Amino acid sequence: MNKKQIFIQSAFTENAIWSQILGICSALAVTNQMKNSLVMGLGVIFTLALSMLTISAIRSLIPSRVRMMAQTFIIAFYVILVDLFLKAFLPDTSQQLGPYVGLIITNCIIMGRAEAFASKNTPLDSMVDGIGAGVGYTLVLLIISFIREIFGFGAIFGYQVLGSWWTRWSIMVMAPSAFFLLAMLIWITEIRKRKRG
Amino acid sequence: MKEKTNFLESRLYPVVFMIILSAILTLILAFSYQLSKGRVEMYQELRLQTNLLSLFKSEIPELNDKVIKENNPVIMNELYNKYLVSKILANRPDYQYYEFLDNGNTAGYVFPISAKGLWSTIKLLVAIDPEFNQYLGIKIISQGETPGLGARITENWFQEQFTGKVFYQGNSFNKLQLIEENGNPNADQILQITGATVSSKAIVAGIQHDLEILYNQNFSNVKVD
Amino acid sequence: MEINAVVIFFAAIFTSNILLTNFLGMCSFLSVSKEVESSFGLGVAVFFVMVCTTAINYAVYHLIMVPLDIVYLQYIIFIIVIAAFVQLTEMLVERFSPVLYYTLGIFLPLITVNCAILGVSLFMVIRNYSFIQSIAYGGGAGLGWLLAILSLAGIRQKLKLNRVPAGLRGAGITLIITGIMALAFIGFSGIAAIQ
Amino acid sequence: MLEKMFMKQKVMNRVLYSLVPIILYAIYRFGWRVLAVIAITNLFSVFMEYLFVHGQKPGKISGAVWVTGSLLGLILPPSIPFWMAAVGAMIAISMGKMVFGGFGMNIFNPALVGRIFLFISFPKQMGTQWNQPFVGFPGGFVNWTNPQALTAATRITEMSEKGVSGLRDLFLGSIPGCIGEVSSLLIIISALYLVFTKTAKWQPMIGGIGSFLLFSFMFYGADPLYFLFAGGVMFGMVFMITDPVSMPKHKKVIWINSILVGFLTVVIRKFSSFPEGFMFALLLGNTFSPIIEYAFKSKSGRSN
Repeated sequence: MNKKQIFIQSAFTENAIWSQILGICSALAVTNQMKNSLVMGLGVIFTLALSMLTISAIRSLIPSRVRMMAQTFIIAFYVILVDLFLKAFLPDTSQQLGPYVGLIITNCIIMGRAEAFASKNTPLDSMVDGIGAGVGYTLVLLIISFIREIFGFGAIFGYQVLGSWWTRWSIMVMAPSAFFLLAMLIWITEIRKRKRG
Repeated sequence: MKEKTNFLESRLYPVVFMIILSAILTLILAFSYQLSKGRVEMYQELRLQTNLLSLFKSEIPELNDKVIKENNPVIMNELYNKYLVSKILANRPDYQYYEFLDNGNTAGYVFPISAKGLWSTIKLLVAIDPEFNQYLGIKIISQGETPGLGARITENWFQEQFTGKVFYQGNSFNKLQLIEENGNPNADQILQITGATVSSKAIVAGIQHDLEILYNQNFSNVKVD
Repeated sequence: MEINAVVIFFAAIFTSNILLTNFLGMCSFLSVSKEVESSFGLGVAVFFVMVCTTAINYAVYHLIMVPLDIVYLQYIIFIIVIAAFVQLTEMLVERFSPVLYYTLGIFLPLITVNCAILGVSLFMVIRNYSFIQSIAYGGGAGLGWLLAILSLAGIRQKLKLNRVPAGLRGAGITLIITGIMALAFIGFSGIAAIQ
Repeated sequence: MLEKMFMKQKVMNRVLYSLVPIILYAIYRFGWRVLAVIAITNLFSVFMEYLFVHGQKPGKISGAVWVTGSLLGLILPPSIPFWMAAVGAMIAISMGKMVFGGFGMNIFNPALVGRIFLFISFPKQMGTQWNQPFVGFPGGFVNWTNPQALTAATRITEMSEKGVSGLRDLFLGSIPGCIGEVSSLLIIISALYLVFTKTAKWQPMIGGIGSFLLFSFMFYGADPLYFLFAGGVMFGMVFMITDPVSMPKHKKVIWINSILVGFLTVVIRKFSSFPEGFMFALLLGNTFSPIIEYAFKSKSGRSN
């Protein structure tokens, strides 16, 4: 497989959220605004890319008995870097995301990719795979948050695009809508999969 | 070469590996933390200073919307040092409040106050004149109310309507009342946010409750007869 | 304003259910809720681990991390505490009570990756809870999670014979049920506040 | 044509008959606009169900869709914008019913899923704007809608303290409120009809109303009847808690569930930030009753 194929496979065909139902906690929580989703997505891409690179680079050194522990360590390391960066440069967003940045650590996507790909492949391939998975994840976040923000606030990325005639759907900024929208997304993917055979 | 593989399989190796790994990672983290620390603190201070200063926007000639928007740390810090001074309550050494100075004279106080909203604790700053007669303004610092409903307490019109409302009149505290959003408020009335009675009530009640305690315990001597 | 620990406890169960309003612990919530018995087992295990790790993390945070100024390492340290505690519990349960091990122990490894556990520790720090408040929050959040997964398992049990549209079977319909449960739980809002 | 498209369901027809006087009374009180609201909720319910069953076997639309449509229409405020009524109907049928497998499969009461969706989405239109009822004859029969509106959301608790309306008005229904919820008298008559024709079970009605009265008395002290006739409790206890599909099957669990719903209604009314509690209470009842029923089944299974 070349790098492009790896990327497409992990971003779309095996998209963690809609085809493997992984990492949805944060997918649901930060999608009430597109800006939060984008920042969260970038954080995940960064963490995924670098931790896959690191894990793959030292994969022959990691003793098998503490493999999970070591992987968690490396992931947590990058998550803390992201957290420090957000606190220093995007303090408002950091406050809005609250604990969800820290929860990237327990995001099953990352552990999943580390186990399934990075521990068996070369560093560069792993990094591409990580970026792919992160991009796929960000894409889903942006789709859900787009619907939630346009219905809930009449806005895109905080810019008011629908005028005052628009009746805001407050359910879209609250928890239940996230569940419904994710269900719809999974449904649509399943239907398309079936049609393709 | 042979020795190395032996060590990699030894029982000690995982421990050594983890120690080395965590040492390296922690070292890098400690370094980046030191780098970012100053910036984080600077941001927190800047935000507080901007919030405090914007409460007295009409009284500070150097301050206008453009300056607030630019939010230059140096300018804000200068203005802060010129107009505001932080103080500590005698009976509560952990409670910090602020005094607004106009040409060296006390022209108002600012108190950080928290109110119990529908979903969250709402934190806000309340400015009041030195004799505790009327509110000079309020500023919501943080809140977690329903977006689109309760969270509308951060809209300017809602916060600005407190300016000039009476806190203490004659010999008693004045109770503010809430009326419908599209109504015409008189001097004692606050327009509440439609569909978010709890959040609106929380702010009015929280401000009055905390300020009355502060007045009774620490400031009952400020009245000039 | 100090909030009573009892209020926090009930708020964590009903008004701010960690799963239905904070979306935490979804992965195992979706996969385990097929059967009532295993949901109950996992729920109880989550409750137990949540209370204990919140207490330990509180102590670690205030006695070690704050004095040493290493609060920024909280993610790493909390997750180590949780992993170590789960490991230890698993060993103890296996050695001393084989019965308990087969009913609850098998769920313990699932818990390290349950983000609700780490989430509770992080919320505890963000909201500045005292020790008692933290325990109450941990207990409430655990019970709330148990309540949610049990109700869901009951509904899925009832749903087994239904002709759910093909693409929705499994995760899809479970998310919709969870969404409707979240709608119902909104009814509790305002009864008690969490912070 | 109609027989090809719709299933025949006598039980559902009887529920619809029992709603006719309530709808007529609503027109008298609030004007012809309410009939338009009910027509829209029905139309969009049928449309949504058609989308789901279209092209499938047997491909017929259930008669129950009219019940859901009409019930949803009756628990909306008279001034609800038409498009919101349409959204509510489509959510009710899709999210409340069809995704669970369609007729006879729903876990939650579909009309309530639609109503709560609207209530959470549009709190202003759903909970703060109430039309004043017409008085005297011919009242609403010669009007489209009453322009006089009350824009305050009065908590039921405060209503009794201020004496906004008397017990008699509440009972007869000359009060502002949701389209079908105002007249407790007519609802009781419908309830009797439903019980005597064996269309609906009496146990959940009695259990729910009884527990509601008991707990209102405990929490409020006086006047439990007043709280029963105000708001949507009566309507829900007669037409919604008795929904044969989402209701538990086990006799004892029916009782437990209805008592729980009555209790939760009072708790939510009294302590939460919402003025009305029944809709949330029943949805919570729907959430908890399957697991309660499961517990009962496995217990009796073991003892046998």
